[in-house]
Amino acid sequence: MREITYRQALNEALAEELARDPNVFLMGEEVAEYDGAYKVSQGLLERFGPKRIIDTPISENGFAGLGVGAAMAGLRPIIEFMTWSFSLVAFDQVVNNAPNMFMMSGGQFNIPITFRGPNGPAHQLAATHSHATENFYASVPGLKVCTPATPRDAKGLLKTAVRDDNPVLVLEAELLYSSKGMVEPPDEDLLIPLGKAELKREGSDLSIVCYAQTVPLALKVAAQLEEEDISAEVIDLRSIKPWDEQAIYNSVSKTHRVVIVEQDRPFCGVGAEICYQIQKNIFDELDAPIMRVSQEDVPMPYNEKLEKFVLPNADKLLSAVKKVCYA
Amino acid sequence: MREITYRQALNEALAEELARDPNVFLMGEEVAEYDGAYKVSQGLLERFGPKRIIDTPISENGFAGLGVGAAMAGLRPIIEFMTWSFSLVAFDQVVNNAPNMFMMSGGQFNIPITFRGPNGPAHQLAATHSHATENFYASVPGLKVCTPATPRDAKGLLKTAVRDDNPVLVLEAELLYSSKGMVEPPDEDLLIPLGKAELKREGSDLSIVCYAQTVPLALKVAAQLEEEDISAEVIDLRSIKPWDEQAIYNSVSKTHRVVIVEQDRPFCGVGAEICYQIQKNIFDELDAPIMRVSQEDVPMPYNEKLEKFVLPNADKLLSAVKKVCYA
Amino acid sequence: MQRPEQRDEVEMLAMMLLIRRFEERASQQYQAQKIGGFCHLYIGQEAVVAGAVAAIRDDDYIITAYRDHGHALARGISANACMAELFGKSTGCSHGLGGSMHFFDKKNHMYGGHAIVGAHVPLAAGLAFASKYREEDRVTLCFFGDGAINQGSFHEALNLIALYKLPVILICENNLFAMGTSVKRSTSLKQIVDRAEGYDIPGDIVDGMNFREVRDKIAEVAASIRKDAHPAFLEVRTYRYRGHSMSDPASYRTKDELEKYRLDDPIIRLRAQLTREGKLTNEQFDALDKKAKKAALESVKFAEESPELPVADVYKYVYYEEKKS
Amino acid sequence: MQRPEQRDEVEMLAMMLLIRRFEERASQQYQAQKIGGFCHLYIGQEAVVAGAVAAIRDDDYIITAYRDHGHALARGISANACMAELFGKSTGCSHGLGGSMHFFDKKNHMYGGHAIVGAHVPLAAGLAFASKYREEDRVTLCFFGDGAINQGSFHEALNLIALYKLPVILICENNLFAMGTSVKRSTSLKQIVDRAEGYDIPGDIVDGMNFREVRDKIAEVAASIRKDAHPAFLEVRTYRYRGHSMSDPASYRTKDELEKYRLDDPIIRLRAQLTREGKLTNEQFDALDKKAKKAALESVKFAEESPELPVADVYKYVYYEEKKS
Ligand SMILES: Cc1ncc(C[n+]2csc(CCOP(=O)(O)OP(=O)(O)O)c2C)c(N)n1
Ligand SMILES: Cc1ncc(C[n+]2csc(CCOP(=O)(O)OP(=O)(O)O)c2C)c(N)n1
Ligand SMILES: [Mg+2]
Ligand SMILES: [Mg+2]
Repeated sequence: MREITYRQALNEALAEELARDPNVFLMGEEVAEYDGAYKVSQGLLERFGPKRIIDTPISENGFAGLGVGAAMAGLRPIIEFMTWSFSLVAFDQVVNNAPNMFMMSGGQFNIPITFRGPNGPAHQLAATHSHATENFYASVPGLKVCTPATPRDAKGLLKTAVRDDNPVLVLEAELLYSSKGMVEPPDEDLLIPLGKAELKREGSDLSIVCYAQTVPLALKVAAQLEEEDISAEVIDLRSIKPWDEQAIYNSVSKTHRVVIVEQDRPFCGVGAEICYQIQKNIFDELDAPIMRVSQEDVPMPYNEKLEKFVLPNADKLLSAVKKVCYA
Repeated sequence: MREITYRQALNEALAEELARDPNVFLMGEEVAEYDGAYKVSQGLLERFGPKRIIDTPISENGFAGLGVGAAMAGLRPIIEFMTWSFSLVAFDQVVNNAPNMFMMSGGQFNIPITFRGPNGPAHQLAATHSHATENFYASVPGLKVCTPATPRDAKGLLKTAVRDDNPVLVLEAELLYSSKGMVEPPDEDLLIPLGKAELKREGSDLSIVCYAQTVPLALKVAAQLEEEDISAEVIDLRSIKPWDEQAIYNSVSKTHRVVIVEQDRPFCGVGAEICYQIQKNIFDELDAPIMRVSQEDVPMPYNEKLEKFVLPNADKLLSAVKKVCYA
Repeated sequence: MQRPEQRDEVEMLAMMLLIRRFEERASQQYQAQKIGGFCHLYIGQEAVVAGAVAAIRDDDYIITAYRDHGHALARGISANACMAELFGKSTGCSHGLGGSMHFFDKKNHMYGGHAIVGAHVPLAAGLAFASKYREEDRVTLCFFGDGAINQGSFHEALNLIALYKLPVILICENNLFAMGTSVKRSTSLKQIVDRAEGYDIPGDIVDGMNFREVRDKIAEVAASIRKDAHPAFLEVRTYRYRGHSMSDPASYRTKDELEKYRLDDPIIRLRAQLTREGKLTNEQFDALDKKAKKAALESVKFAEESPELPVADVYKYVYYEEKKS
Repeated sequence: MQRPEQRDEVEMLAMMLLIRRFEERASQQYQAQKIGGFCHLYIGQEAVVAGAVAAIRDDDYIITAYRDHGHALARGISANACMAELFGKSTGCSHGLGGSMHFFDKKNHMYGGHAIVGAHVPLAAGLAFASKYREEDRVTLCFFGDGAINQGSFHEALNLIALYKLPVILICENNLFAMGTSVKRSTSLKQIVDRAEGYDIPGDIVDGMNFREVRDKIAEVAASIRKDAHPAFLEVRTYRYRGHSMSDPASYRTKDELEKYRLDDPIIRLRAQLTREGKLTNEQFDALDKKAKKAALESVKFAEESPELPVADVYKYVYYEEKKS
C-alpha cells in the first residue's frame, strides 16, 4: 500500500484499464493535450496516443452519444464530462439512449460505457456550475451510479465501472481530488464491487449514512460527537445505485437512529429514497424519525458565506444528530 | 358549471390568458397550424394570429431558451413540449437557465414562464417516450411543478401558472385529456393556487396520497376498499412543488397510515420526498410504515401487458393498502 | 465507378413491394388495435432504403429514426419478426419490447429504430468511430428526416463526424414535412443540403423516387469512403403518402400534391425501367407482388400466434449480466 | 453608411483602458484569494466590446458568456459594482450572488454573463424575439466564443433566429482557443464565419484588434437591422493574452504567438490612430490611463468595504413574489 491522491488513483485506474483492454478509450473535453481540466488524465495521451485519448469540441451531447454508439458496436468508452454540471446539456443521451437501449432492443444491445467527471458543488462556482446530479441519474432505471469518497474507492470503483457491461456513472468528488489515502500498488487488480457500503466507523447510538464529499464531514462530526459521549456509526454508501440496503439495515437495527448526510438537493434527493426504504423495511427498529442533511433548496449563490450556508455542514449535521438522539 | 374535457379546459385557460395579457404568447411544435399534436391549442391560431401562436422547428432546447430570454425581456411565454419526454433534450434550459436566473442576477431577472405539455407514460410508447419527469423537475430549486388531475384543476392551475412570476411547469396527464368534469363558465376567473391539495374523499383508516393520473386510480381503489370495510381518505396533491404539507399531515394524524401512489419511477421519486417529510414531521402519528406504489424500476417496455405490469395499478395499490392496514 | 455490392434489381423491386404490402397490413392491424403506440408508415419512400441497401455491404452499419419498418425489412429482418414486434411479441426483432419505433437486429447490422428526433445521429458517429478505431472499411448509413436537422444533437454529431473524418453517409430523407411542418417553415435554408456546408461535408441532392439514382449515388460515395474514411451528406428527396403517424389526417397538404407524387411512385418507376429493358414481364411483376402480399399476410398470422414474454421477464432487460461459466 | 450612435473615440479608449486596468487588479485580487470561483480575463480583447458598444444604442440588449467583465464595464456598469461582484458583496452588480461568470445589470441592458457554453444563444433569440414582438427597433448583441459554435444550443438558436428573422448580431469572439483547444481542433471548418452559411445568415470577418473596424462594421449592420429586422453573424478575430482562466498556464501556445499579438495591441493601436490624427497627446493618454488605474484601485477598496448579504437572505432569491399593495 502507498499513499496517493484521489486524482492519482483515478489516473491509475484509467491507465490500467486502457492497458488491459484495447477496446477501452477515453474521450472528452481537454482530456488529451491539456491532460484534463483537473489533470485526471495526466500523461495518458503520451502513453496511449491520440487514437485512444481523444479531445473533443464543446459538444457534450454529441460525444456522449458518440460513446453510446461506439458501445453498441462493441467498444468500451470512458466519457469524461469536464464536470457533471455540463452533463445537463447531454441529459437525453445519458438518460434516454444509454440506459434504454438494452430494453428497447430486447436484450441485443447492452451499453458498456462509463461516464465520469467531478460532481457536486465545488467552491463558489455559483448556480450553473454547482450541480449535484446523483438524484437525477440514480432515478433512471438502467443506469448505475457510484460516488467514491477515498482514493482507494475512486480507483476500485472506476475500474469496476469500466469492466461493467452496462452504463455506469462515476460521480467523482472534485473537492477530494487532492486528498490522500492508502491504495494497493498498481499491479494488483483492485476492483470494488458496486452495491457494497463500507463501515467507516463503528458506533452504537446512531447511524450516519454518507457518500462522496460528505464522508469526511461525517467522520469529523462523529469524532466531535465522541467527546459528547454520542457514539456514531458512519457508513459510506460508495455506490448509490445499486446501494447496500443490508449494510444500512444492519446498522440501523443496532443503533435505531439514522441521519443521512448528502451533497445533493433535498427535494427527491438520494436521502429521501434511503429513508423511504429504511422505514418501509425496518420500521419497528426506528426509535426516532430519520433526519437528512442536504443542501438548502435554493440555487447556489456565489458568495462564499452564503454558499457555506447552503451546503451541508458540521453544524447542521450536529444539530440533526442531536434531534435524532434526544427524540 | 358545465361539463368539459380536460383538453378543453386547458384550451380555455390558454385562450383566457392570451386574451387577458398581450405579453402572453404560446410557442411550440405544431401548436399553431396543426392545432397542437394533442389538439390542446385548437383554434388559438385563428383567434390570436401567428404573432402570438408560434410554430417551431424540432428544437426544444432552442425554443425553451428563447422563452427564457423573452421572459427576461418582460414577456410571459407559454412553451409547449409536445410531450415532457422531449423536454429531456432541453433539460439544461429548464433546470439551469429558467430557475437560476433570479438568484444569479441578484434578484434582477425573475422568469415568468410556463412550460407545459403531457407528462408520464401514455400507452405503449416504449422507453424513450414514456418519461414521468416530475421528480427531476421538482428537485430543482427555483422551479414550481403542478400536476392537475381534473378538468377544473387543469384550467385553474394552468391559469395560475401563467400569472406566476416564476417558472412553473404544468405536467398534464395525457391519458386524462379526454376525461370530463365540471368547470365554471369561461367568464369567471378560475385560479387554483399552487400548494393546495384537495381532499377527494374522506376516510378514517388510511390516507392515499396521489396526483395526476393516479387520482382516478386511487378513487377507484378507495371505492373497492369500501366494500371490504376499509375507509380510505384520498388526497390529490395537485401541485408537487410546492406541496401541501399541512393537508397531508392533517389527514395522516387522523388515519395514522399512508400509501403514496405516484406515476414516476420509484428511486428518488416524488413519494420518497413526501414519505421523508411525513415521518420527519409527524413520526409519532404513524402506526405503520409508509408504502409507495410507483413504476417498477425498469425502462418502459413496449409490450402492453408488460407495460401494465410496470405501471402503478389497482392490484399493487390494493396490496400496499392492505400491508399498511394490517401492519 | 465501382459498384461491387450491388444487388439484383428485380430482387430489390421485390423488397420494395414487400415493404409496401407489409405496411398496408400493419396499417390495417393498427386500426384493428392489434398494434399499439405510435406507428409511422414509410409508404412512398421505399426507393430510398432499397437503393441504399443495394449499394452497400451486409456488414455495413445502418441506423435510422422511428419510421423504421422499411429499413428493417430492407436490411433483411423477416416480415414475421417485424410484424411480431409491432404486436409486441417475443418473436419480434426487439423481442416485443421496442415496438414500431425501436426495431433492432444486431445480426443484420440494423442498429435501430430511434424515436427521439436527432438523438441517433451521435450514435451513428459512434458506430463509425468504432469501425475506424478497429481499422475496418465499414460504412455507416445514418438516415434521418428533414425535421431532424434542427436538433442540437444533429449539429454536434455532424461537427464531430467531419472533424474526426468518420465514415458516415448522412442520408436526409426529405419528405417535405416534419409532422405538419413543411421544410420551408422549419429551416432557414433554400435547400437542406446547404446545411452540410456549415461543416465542410460534401453534399449532394438525390431523387429519392428513383431507386437507381439512390443506389448509384450511395455506391459511389461508399466506395470513396472505403478508400479513405470521410463523411458525406445526401439530401434525398422523397414523399410519404400517408400521414405522419396513424393518427394524422395530413390535412396540411393538398390532394393534388399527393397525386403528383403518386404518379412518380418509386415502385412503378423501377418496374417501368425494368420492363422497358426487358428484364421484367407483367406476369413476373404480378408474381412478385403476390409473393409480397402473401408474406405480409403470413406475418400477421405469425405475429398473432407468437407467444408473449412472461411479464416478470421485464427485469431481465434492465442490466446485462454476463453469465460467467 | 449611418453611424448615429457612435461615441467619442477618446472616451472609448478610456473605456478600454479601464477594462484592462480593472482586470489587472482583479487578477491580483484573485491571487490574493479575495475573489473565488472561476475568473476569466478579457485582456487583449477590449476592442471588440468597446467597438460594439460604441456602435449601438444604450437600450439595445447585450448578452454574453462567462468572460464578461469587459462587456459589463463597456455597458456602463461601474468598476465598483463589478469589483464588488467579484468579491461577492451586496453592492455587486448581481448582489454578490452571481460572481465573475454571471454579471447582470437590467438598468444598463446587460443581460448577463452566462456560464454554460452556448446556452445563452437561445436567450439572445428570446431577447430579440421580445423586441420584435413589441415592434421596437432594438438590436440584440450576442457575444460568444469560438468554442460555443459546436454546441447544440447555438445551432438550434441560429436556425430559429434566421427562421423568425430576429434582430440579433451574433458576435463570435474568435480568440483562437477554447481553453486549450484551438479552433482547428474543434471545428470542421476553414473559417468560422462559414458556419453562418448553413443557416443563410449573412456573415463577415472583422479585425477584432481594431476598434474602428469593429465599431464601423457593427454600426453598419445595426442600422440595416433597425430598418428591417434580420440577423447577422460576425466572426471577430481577437486574442486573449492571459490563460483561459486564472488557473490556466496556457502552455498550449507559444510565447512568439503571444508576442505577435501583443504588438497588435488594441489599445496601442487606437492610441496611435488618435495621436497620428492629432486627437490625443501623450499627456492626455497618460492622464486617461492614470484615471483608469485609479478607478480600478478604488474599486478594490469599495469592494472590500462593502457589506455582505445576511446569509438567510438567500431564500429571497429563489422565487420572486410581487409585493401586492
Ligand atoms: C426531440 C423530439 N421532439 C419531438 C418529437 C415528436 N416527433 C416525432 S416525429 C416528428 C417529426 C419528424 O419529422 P422528420 O424528421 O421530417 O421525419 P419524418 O416523420 O418526415 O420521417 C416529431 C416532431 C420527437 N420524437 N423527438
Ligand atoms: C456546456 C459546457 N461545457 C464545458 C464548459 C467548460 N468551459 C468553460 S469555458 C470553455 C471554453 C470556451 O471557449 P470559447 O467559447 O472559445 O470562449 P473563450 O473562453 O475563448 O472566451 C469550456 C470548455 C462549460 N462552461 N459549459
Ligand atoms: Mg420529414
Ligand atoms: Mg475562444
